[in-house]
This record gives sequence, structure tokens and C-alpha cells, in this order.
Amino acid sequence: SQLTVRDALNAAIDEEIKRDDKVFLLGEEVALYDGAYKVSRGLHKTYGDKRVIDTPITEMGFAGIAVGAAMAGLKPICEFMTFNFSMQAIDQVINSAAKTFYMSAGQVPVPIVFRGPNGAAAGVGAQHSQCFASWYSTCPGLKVLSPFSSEDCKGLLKAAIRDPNPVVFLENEIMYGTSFEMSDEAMSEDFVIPIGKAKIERQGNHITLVSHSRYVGHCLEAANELAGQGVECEVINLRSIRPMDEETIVKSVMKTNHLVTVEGGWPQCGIGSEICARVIESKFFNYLDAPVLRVTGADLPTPYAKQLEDNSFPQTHNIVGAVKKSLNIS
Amino acid sequence: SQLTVRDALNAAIDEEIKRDDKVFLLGEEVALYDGAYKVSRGLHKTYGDKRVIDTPITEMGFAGIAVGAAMAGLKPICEFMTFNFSMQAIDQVINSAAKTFYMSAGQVPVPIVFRGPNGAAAGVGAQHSQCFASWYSTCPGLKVLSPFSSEDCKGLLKAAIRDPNPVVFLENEIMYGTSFEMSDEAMSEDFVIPIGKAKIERQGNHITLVSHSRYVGHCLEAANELAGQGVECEVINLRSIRPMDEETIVKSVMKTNHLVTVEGGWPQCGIGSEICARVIESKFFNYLDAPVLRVTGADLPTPYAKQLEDNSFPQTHNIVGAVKKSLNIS
Amino acid sequence: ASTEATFEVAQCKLHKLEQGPATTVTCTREDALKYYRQMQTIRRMETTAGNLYKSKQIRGFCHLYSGQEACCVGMENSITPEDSVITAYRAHGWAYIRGISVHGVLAELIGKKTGCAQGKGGSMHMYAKNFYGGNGIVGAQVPLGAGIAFTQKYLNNGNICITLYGDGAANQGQVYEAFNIAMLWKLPCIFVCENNGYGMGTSVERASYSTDYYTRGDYMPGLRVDGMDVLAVKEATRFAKDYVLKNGPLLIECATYRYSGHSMSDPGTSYRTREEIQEVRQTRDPITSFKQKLLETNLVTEDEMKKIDQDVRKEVTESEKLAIADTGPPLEDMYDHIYVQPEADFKVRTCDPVTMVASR
Amino acid sequence: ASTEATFEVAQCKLHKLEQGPATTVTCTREDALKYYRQMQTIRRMETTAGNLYKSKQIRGFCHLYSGQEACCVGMENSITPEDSVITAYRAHGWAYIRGISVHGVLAELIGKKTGCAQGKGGSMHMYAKNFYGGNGIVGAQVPLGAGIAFTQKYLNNGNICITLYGDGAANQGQVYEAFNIAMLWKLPCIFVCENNGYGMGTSVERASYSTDYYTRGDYMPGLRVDGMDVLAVKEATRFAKDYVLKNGPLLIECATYRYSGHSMSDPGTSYRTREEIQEVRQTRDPITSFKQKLLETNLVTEDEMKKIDQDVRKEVTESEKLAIADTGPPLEDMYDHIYVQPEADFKVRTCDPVTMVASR
Ligand SMILES: Cc1ncc(C[n+]2csc(CCOP(=O)(O)OP(=O)(O)O)c2C)c(N)n1
Ligand SMILES: Cc1ncc(C[n+]2csc(CCOP(=O)(O)OP(=O)(O)O)c2C)c(N)n1
Ligand SMILES: [Mg+2]
Ligand SMILES: [Mg+2]
Repeated sequence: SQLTVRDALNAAIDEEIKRDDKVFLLGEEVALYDGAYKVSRGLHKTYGDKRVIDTPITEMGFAGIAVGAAMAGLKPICEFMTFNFSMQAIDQVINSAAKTFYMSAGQVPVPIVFRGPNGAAAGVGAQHSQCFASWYSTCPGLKVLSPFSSEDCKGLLKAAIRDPNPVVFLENEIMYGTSFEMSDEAMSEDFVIPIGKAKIERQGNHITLVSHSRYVGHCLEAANELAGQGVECEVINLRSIRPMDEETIVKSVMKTNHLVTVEGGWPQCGIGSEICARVIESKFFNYLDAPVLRVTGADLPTPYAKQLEDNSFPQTHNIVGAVKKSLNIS
Repeated sequence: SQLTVRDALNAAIDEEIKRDDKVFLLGEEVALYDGAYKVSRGLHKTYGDKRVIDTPITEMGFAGIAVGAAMAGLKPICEFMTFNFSMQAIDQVINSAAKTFYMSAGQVPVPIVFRGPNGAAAGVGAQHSQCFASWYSTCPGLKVLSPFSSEDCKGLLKAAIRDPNPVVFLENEIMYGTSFEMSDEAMSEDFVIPIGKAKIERQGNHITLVSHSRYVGHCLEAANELAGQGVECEVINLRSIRPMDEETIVKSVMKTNHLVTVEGGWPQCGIGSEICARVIESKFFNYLDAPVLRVTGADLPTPYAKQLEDNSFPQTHNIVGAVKKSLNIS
Repeated sequence: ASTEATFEVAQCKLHKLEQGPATTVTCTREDALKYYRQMQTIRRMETTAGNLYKSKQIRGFCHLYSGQEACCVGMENSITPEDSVITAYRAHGWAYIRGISVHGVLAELIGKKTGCAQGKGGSMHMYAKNFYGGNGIVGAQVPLGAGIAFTQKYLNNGNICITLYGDGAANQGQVYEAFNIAMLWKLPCIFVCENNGYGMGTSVERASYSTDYYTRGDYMPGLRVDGMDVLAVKEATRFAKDYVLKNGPLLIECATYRYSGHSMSDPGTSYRTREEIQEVRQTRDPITSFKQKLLETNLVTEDEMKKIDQDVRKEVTESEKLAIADTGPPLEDMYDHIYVQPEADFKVRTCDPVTMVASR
Repeated sequence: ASTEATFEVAQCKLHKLEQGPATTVTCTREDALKYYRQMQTIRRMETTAGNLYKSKQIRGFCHLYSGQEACCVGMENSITPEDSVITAYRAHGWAYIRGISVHGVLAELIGKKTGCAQGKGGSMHMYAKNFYGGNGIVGAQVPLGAGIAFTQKYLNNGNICITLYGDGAANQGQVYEAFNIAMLWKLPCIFVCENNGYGMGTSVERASYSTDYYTRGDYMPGLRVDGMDVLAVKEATRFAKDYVLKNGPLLIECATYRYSGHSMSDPGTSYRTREEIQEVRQTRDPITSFKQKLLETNLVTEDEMKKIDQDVRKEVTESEKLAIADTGPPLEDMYDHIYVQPEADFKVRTCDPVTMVASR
């Protein structure tokens, strides 16, 4: 059957709230308004004030409260209306959530999920378009997930909620309305995807494309287009940014000898940079027949006007171009 | 003459406050207490309440006020007692300081310096030991500096204060008391170091070590040690993390064919990752005769106990080991 | 018709103030015409913006100011162009009143090169002389505004800063950090809470334990003014400017209402009734009620106002046409304005990993 | 000697409270002995910590609690072990009173495997059952504490959380965000501002426009108690626990004093006079004054207290010796506790780029 990303996320939260008394959702507009982007539609109606809770617009406060609740034994799902606003609360995510289990030598676990849309939406300007994948992924103690499809969203969000560690779960607003085919297995309440494993979305022998979130779709489009020209791309959907599935990437590169990374974030110290480092640092680095190319967001604050915005984030033609460059074809 | 890093920073601030009416210093304990780490010693006494200003312990508030003051035409130097606390204010640094010039299409410049000690000090635990070089360096609109020596500190801080852009200036507490030789030129009030250029601290033909801040010192130590064994390291002090002086790095690698990066931050999406990406992405990637190796902070929250802490950050022997591994010698 | 008239305005509620703004306000004919025109222009501009959004010419967010016009018009007319203003993302009205033309606002909304931020800022990020935006992060503009006031005090230039935020933003911690510092340093800042009853879909009582926003500065004096009465707002602002220059910060709660949804994707009717909106429109509308007063006092005639309405309609329609016809910013523009005075050889990385573009 | 006695304690200042804690407090002999012992133990432990720091056995920060003992002892004795506490980095006294042994505290400070956080936390990060640290970021523990109280309410377990912060932290925005939410949700949380007069080198008046910290919750009821009087603190806490279970949050300002510098690198004498410290020691010391009261009421004899002093001295000295003799955590420990239940094959990257180490 078909399911939108939004409904997949909704189902994951719904099922986990039902499954475990200790799970609850809090955030701005998540309850009565059904979520700013309607991800939590119907949940307040079903579960009431105790399990689905509206907060004031005070990210540091409610994220801190969520972390405290996790320390004391609950399993909060803390929604940031967008991850841009998580910057106000980032100290609570990093210093309180990620580090406490270690500082306490294992005495105080912090089972919490921080979730919400990450990266650019459409026409929302520079302050509302940032990708936080690389920042959060630097921090040990956190797990960082960035799903692409409905299956990813359902299986990974459920895994995140059940995980005893703090998890940052990066959604994408533009994807919310996108439908994907869901297997019966994926529709089941027991479906969870293991954290830390990438998914090969498409097999290919000529070049490896590694991406996460929405841009996996662009990679698949590019792969389609290139297949018509006889180029077979292997498309890897990272799914998990931390831990990162180095093995899957390296194995693919050993086969294809060519690598392009694709992400919506800024280039410097991005996810692409890390992938480059993992490859160039491994003993497999000499499997590469050409420089790795990073297709990334342009290195600037996001402009509003459509034409400028469109050119601020990877488009399929950027990926096609990079692949051709890497393979030295035209 | 000899000058400590602390005194070099102090001189830079002193000279620039004297030089420009619009420059002032604000932060916690910077005035009456002479700075938590005594960097601003004597400045309040000399310049009084107007130019050297104590703030309450409210980072988001005073950083926001500093940014607002910069928008309105002043040139604040905003001290974070340590950069760990800048997380509370990071939204003001990124969204208000870095992006406004762009969002306003050039109408509202934000000439401000955010400075303070970054990275680990000694025995201060997990919440007080984080390196923020990679995070800040992701963001276009910011410049990010990370000085090593007294000369760096003086010349770069003066350049940062004079720069019409927001600059993040990452000091290192452990280095404050370290003395360096200063040339007469560096002692002069006119001395500024151009932002964006790395410095080759030591020439060598066998391997390139790229580092920033305190760990440049470790690289020099390692280079010394290795020189005794006939290995000549080229040591590059990045000085500027954004913009990053790719040219100097690549040129050196073309000469040495071997690269080790060294930093105190965590590995994932770190400065080392970015350097790897720059090299592997360039047409010069096939100058490399061996995998690049990243010597980084261990991938964990910082433990308190000395032995554990010592092993959480690069030590000279880690660099020596990496160099030998890269050169395949023992 | 007379050349001026005197009006009774409602007494402000006061917090830690001995005395508040006057309750009688005198207004000249010219001023009355001006305020009327300004409010109508903003109303018309916002209606147009709403329509442009529906016809997909405006993208992303679009937060309309309709219903709140008396706040910006009343305040602007008690300060000088040398005074400063900073607000949140609900910024169109303020951008206009601070000197951007209707065309400049609409062109920005449609993303044109002629927009007041050359199409780079969008709905939430408009700037003008002594107007510092247009800020998208709830609460962040409050410390910024205190910082602008800090500059005014530092330069001792006799100017003040009006720092606006919403009822939702009023719970943000940085607001309280800014209050404390502003009071310690006696900054010439008027903090203004535009209480329009809702922060997105959340009514004030659900978001704020205390909805007496004028008292939320605790140790900071405050007053609540009828934000639907342009003359009351003007008088309160006159009082406040004088006060803050002498004493330091003052908090004004402007009781107002937002007619539209939060942004364009919000129909604005799931968390309040249509009747509620209708009731405000009928009994408290800032323009209708001002019009009524002007007629009652014979300061302005119905015909004069009709004439203004026509002028405004024309100006906005023409601005709209112009803006639609304008060209979007060329692609090269995109790489400029990242840094002030970039190095001559500074190049920006694009989405294409092998293309670097020069930046000015 | 009698078996109990009744003491007058100073009336608390009240904010938005009709009634405050009682001004007469009855205390049994055993309790008196216990409080005395607890306060003396903390005092002695902190003195020892200070000396260990000077002899370089303790590194980094070390924030001593000396002078503030009545706060934690008074509070702990009005709550149960099932209630929770969270505080900032000035945590040794609280760690002890919440159940960590003197040895557990000192060993942590010296960085030993036997430390209460196995040497991983250090001075600022100590934890025990229902004691959530030991938090190094000024203000951050306040929302955390509200979250702990949220859990208590969610589980409806009849427990409360004491959430402590300093006078310096009292200006942090997140404190106000937490207050608002805690009041909206009626969380069973006692917020406690330990006002020791200074935040590092900054006296309260220089950091806070309003130094009436018990009123800084604005709409949150509050009271100021003499934090140098263990019985007053105990009674206020008894009152507060009862109050917050019925009504939701209450703010207690505990007026106290810190004898040492902020941390060990601060001599603590540049921003205050030695006379000031001396004066507090002589007239308000929590231990001396309590001792005095016990003698005056004949509840405890001088000899009994001397005996306790000796016991305490012995306990602390032995703990110190033990802690010094303990071994540091082995290097392998370093890689554990990064994640709860890591995957079986999970390995951690070390500073040596080619070495990955297993983690549990
Ligand atoms: C820090 C932050 N959190 C959340 C948002 C999303 N958001 C934008 S406007 C808004 C409501 C603000 O309400 P209010 O302050 O009353 O202003 P109004 O929209 O009524 O003018 C929210 C939650 C944001 N922009 N920034
Ligand atoms: C967010 C943040 N800013 C700054 C610091 C540095 N710092 C540590 S303690 C302290 C003073 C706090 O004073 P107060 O809250 O009164 O507590 P006290 O030390 O008196 O117990 C400061 C500024 C910090 N740890 N966290
Ligand atoms: Mg509102
Ligand atoms: Mg204090």
C-alpha cells in the first residue's frame, strides 16, 4: 500500500505511544493544532492531554523539561517545529542529553527523541532553511537519523523511540506529502529498522552516490536519467548519520571506484566531508579512480526568491553533472 | 621579546579599543574581575565602564545585545567565558550575526567578534571541553579563526576586530600562559595578520601535518622528534578555519604526498574531515601516496580523571604514530 | 471642518508606574488624514499580499498584519526617523511605515530584484534605515533591540529603540535576559508586546501562565494600551519615549488582534470561532473605529476618506502590477552579500562541486 | 538533656503567599545531632577538598559548598529519598546528603575508579539515586528539574523535585521558560535560589536588577528563608513540599553565603572584603549558630558535639586516605558508557586514527 511520509511518522508515534506508557509527545502546536505540519494529526484526540502536550514557544525550556523527564525515566518525543529552532535548545541536547550517561558513568540514561523537520523548506528564507545533520552528528552520545522514505520514517522513528539513548531524528518538510509504497511488513506494528545501517536503494557498478534525506530521491532520479546513458549508479541512503555505516559505503566504492556525495547542508565540515574522510582514511582509498565530488547546498545563507533558492540546494542536474565529471564522460 | 598568549590577546584588545571609539568589550567578569582567565586584565581600569562591560550570566541575552549593537554601528567584542557557553547563544551567532548581511541584501552589516577559550581545558569535565571549530566553520557569513601562538593571537584578533564581518575567534585556555617570541613588527600597534591564510610553521618534504590552535604545538613537537629519525614534517598552522587556506594545504601535499590532520575536536564532520574532503575532491588527490590520517579528539564525552582525559585528546605520540603509519616506517 | 480635535482614549493599565499616558489626545486634521491613509495602505497591502499568496506568487511564509495597523501607525507617529525599530517576522506593516514603499514590500514578497531586500530576504526579512527587520526566530529580536538601544546610549544620540515581540514570544527566556540587562544599563528601549491573542494556534492563556503581559517585566514598569486605537497607541508611545530617555526601559502591551491565520497555510479558524473574528472586526477594528471618530468630531469628511481609500487602492494596485512585472534577481546576485568587503579573489562554492563563483 | 526543643526561626518574606512556614520549629535530640553531624561532615569534607586541590590532587574546577551547609541539610531532612534533587556544579554537599559517602565524593574529586562517577564526572558531575547532578552549565538544570517533576506528576507518585540554582543563574532565560511551563502544568517542583551573594566575582546587585529572588517568579509564589539556619530551611521545605503537591511550583530563596572563592583559582577576596567574610563567619555561620542554639536549649551538650566533631574528622580523614590510595580508572573504562546498550560490535575511535576500541 501507499503511505505518505507524514502518515508514516504519525503511525510510528501513534504505535509507540500505544505500546509504552512512558512514551509521550510534546512540542509547539503538537496537540490541539495537530502539529504545525500535521504530523501528529489525531494523536491528541486519541491520547489526550497526558500523552500529547502543547508547549509554549520556549525551546530551551521544553527541551530541557523533556530531557529531565527522560532522566527520571520517561521516554519523551520532543518535537521541534523545525530544527532551526533547536539551536535555542542545543545546549540541552548536547550537554544535558548526550553527555549525561557518560558523565554519570552509566547511572543516568537519557532515552529521548528530538524530532522535527530539518533543512530547507520552500521559500522560507535564511533563518528557516538550515541542515543540522553535521552538527548533531559530531557529538558522541547522540544517535542521529535522517530518513528518506515512508518506510525509513516509520521503521527508524519506532527504533529511535525504543532506543535507550538520545536520538536526533531529522525529518524533511518537503517530503511530508510524498507517498511511498509500504510493504505489509513495514505496515506492521512490529516493524523497526536497525539504527546504524545504510540502505542500498539501487544497485549499480559504475559509481556510488551516497546521500541522506530528501536528496536520496534526487540521486535516484539522477540514477534513472544516467541509466538511459548506460551509467549504472549505486545509490546509498545513509539513514543513520551517527553511527555511520562506513562498511556499506566502502564496499560500494570498492566495486564502483567512483564516489559522489549528495546533501542539502553546507559543504564545510558536512556529511560529505565526513564520507570523504572515511574513504580517504581507509586502506581502500586507492580503489578510487577519480576525485570524490561533494554535491552540497551552496555555501551561502538561503535566499528567498525562487530562482535563487532553487540554485542553493542540489538539483538532479548537479548530481548528473558530478557523476559525468567523475566518470569523465559527457 | 617574549609574550604570553594571554598578554598578546590583551594587547590586541587594548590597542583596538584605543584605536576605535566604537570598539568595546563585553562579557561575564571581563571588567572588575579582569576576566575569568585574566585576558582583559587592566582594561576596565584603563577604559572604564563604557568600553569594558560586565554582563550577567545570560549568554543569549548579552550576545544578542552585542549583535544588535553591531547592527546599529558599534564594533563589539563579545567574550564567552568559554565557547561551551556559546551554545546558549548560538542562535544569535548563526541566525542573527552570520545571516543578516545576506538577508538584508547588504543593508545591515554585523561587525562583531565572538571570542573566548575553545576546546578542552584541564580537568573540567565533559560539559566544559568541547571544540566548536567545525560547527561555526560550517556557516557562511561567519569567519572563524583559531590562533596558535602569541603572534597569531595578536595579529588575528586585531584583524578580526577590524573586519566588517562577524568573526568567531577561538582561543585556548591551556595556551594562555604560554610564551612565544614576538618580532618587533608583531609588537607594533599596526600589526595585523590577514584572515584566510595558513602559516607554514615548519618546512618539510616528507609529510604534511595540518592543525590548528594548541595542537600545532604538538605537531611541532612531533616534527622535532621525527626529525631525529630523518623524517621532515611540514607543519601547517591553519590560523583561519573559515575561509580555509586550501591552497597552502594542497601545495604542501603535492610536495610531501602524505597528510596527517590534527585537532582536539571530535572526529565526525571535524576540521580534519573537511581537509580530507578538500584534498580528495581536488585534482591533486592522486598526489597522495597513502591514506590521510586524522588525529582527533577521541569520540567520546570528555572524562574527568587525568589519565582518561589525557587520552581523550591528541598527544604527540599519536601524531608520531600516525606519521609513521602514513610513511610506513617504524 | 475643524483643524484639530480632541479625543478621549481609554486609560492604560499601569504596572510600577505612578502616572500613565494622557487620556485625552489632540489630533490635527493633517495627522488624522495621514494616520488614516497609513492604516488603509497597510490593510490594502496585506489584502493584496494574501491574494498574491493564494495565486502562488508569494511563497513560503507570509504573516499578515491586518488588524494590527494601529500599533505600527500609532508608534511611528510618536518617534522620529532617527529612532529605531525592530520586530519579528510579522513585518510588512512595520517595513512600510518605516519607509519602504508598498512596491518595495510587495516586490520583496514576490521575490523580485526591486524588493526591499532584493528578493533575498522574503516576507520575514525586510529592512530600512533604522529598521532592523523582520526576524524569523521567535524572541531573538528582543536582545537585538536592546543592543540597538545600547548603541543609542553609547553614542548618546538621544534616540530610542522600539523592540516588538508577540504574546507567544513573551515567554521566551531571552526576553527576560534582555529585560534584566536593559534595566541594569538603563537602555532607552521601549519593549512592546503586540498581544494579538494567539501565537499560531495557541491562545494566550494556554501559552502564558500570566497573560498580563504589561506586568511580565516584573521590576520593569509597564502599561497596557488599547492597540486598536491609533491615538491611544500614539499617546502611549509619546509618553514612553519620554520615559525611557529619562529612566530606562518601559514595557508596553499593545492589545490587538490578528484577522488572518498565523501564516497563509493557517485558515485561522480551528482555534477560534469565526464569530470571534467577526466581533472584533465589527466592534474594535482600528480603521473603522478611527474613521468613526473622525466623522463624529467632524475632523474629516466621509468624502475625504473615500478619496483616500481610492488613492490607496490605486497605489497598491499599481505597486502590485509593477512588482509582478519586475524581474527576479539574476542568478549571479545569489553569491553576493555573503560577506562585507570580501577579498578580491573570494569565490563561493555552488551546488555543483566544480563550480566556484565570484562574490561581491 | 531534653528529648526535644522548640526554636524560634525568623519569619520568611512572602511573595504571593497568604501564609508562610511556621516560625516555631520543634526538633528532637536525634534530629539535632543528625543535622549537626551532616553539616559538620560537609564542612570538613569541603575543607579537605580544598586542601587536596591545593596539593594538586584535585584538578580543574572545584566549587566548595562551605557556608551553605544549612541549605542542603535543612532541605534533605524535609523530603524523602523518593523525592528528587537537581543542582548546579556546586554539588558536593548535595551529593553527600543525597547518599554518596564522603569517600565517594572525595574519590570522584581525585579522579578515582571508586569515585561516585568512577572518575568520569569530576567535581561538577555527581549523581545518586534521585539526585540528578551536578550540572555544569549555569541555568540548564532548572528546566531539567521541572522535567523531573513532570515525571513525578506523570507517574502520579506523590514525590517532588527540588531544583536549585544560584543568584547568578537566576537571570538565565531558561529559568523563566521553566517557571512558565511549570506553573501552566502545576508541576510539583520547589525551585530554590541559593543566593550566596555572588556569581563568581559579581555581586548580586551588579548582576540582577531585582535582587528579591523570591519574587522573581513574578506570578509564581515565593518566599525568602534564612539559609544559614538549618531549622528555618527545614521548616520552609516542609511547607513547600506540602504546597507544591497541592498547588504547583513554589520558589524559595535561600539567603546564604559562600566562604571560599568561586572555584579554587579564585581567592575570593578581590570583589569582597575579608571583613565581610569574617563577619558572616562570626555572626551567621550555619554550624556555629546551630551549635549555639542546641547549647542554649540544652538539647545537646558541648561534649556530644565535640564527639561528633571527632567522628567526622576521623571519617573524612579516613575517606581521604582511602581515596588517595585508590586506583584511578583503567584506560579501558574510558570507552564505556558512551551509549546505553551499545551494539555488540560497537567500537570507539581513539586519538590514534587506526585504533578502535570496544565499548560497553
Ligand atoms: C524559536 C522559534 N520557535 C518557533 C518558531 C515558529 N513560530 C513562528 S511564529 C510562531 C508564533 C509566535 O506567536 P507570537 O509571538 O504571538 O506572534 P504573532 O505571530 O502572533 O505575531 C511560532 C511558534 C519560530 N519562528 N522560532
Ligand atoms: C551558561 C554558563 N555560563 C557561564 C558559566 C561559567 N560560570 C560557572 S559558575 C558561574 C557563576 C554562577 O553563579 P551563581 O549562579 O550565583 O552560583 P554560585 O557559584 O554562587 O553557586 C559562571 C559564570 C557556566 N558554567 N555556564
Ligand atoms: Mg500573537
Ligand atoms: Mg551565587
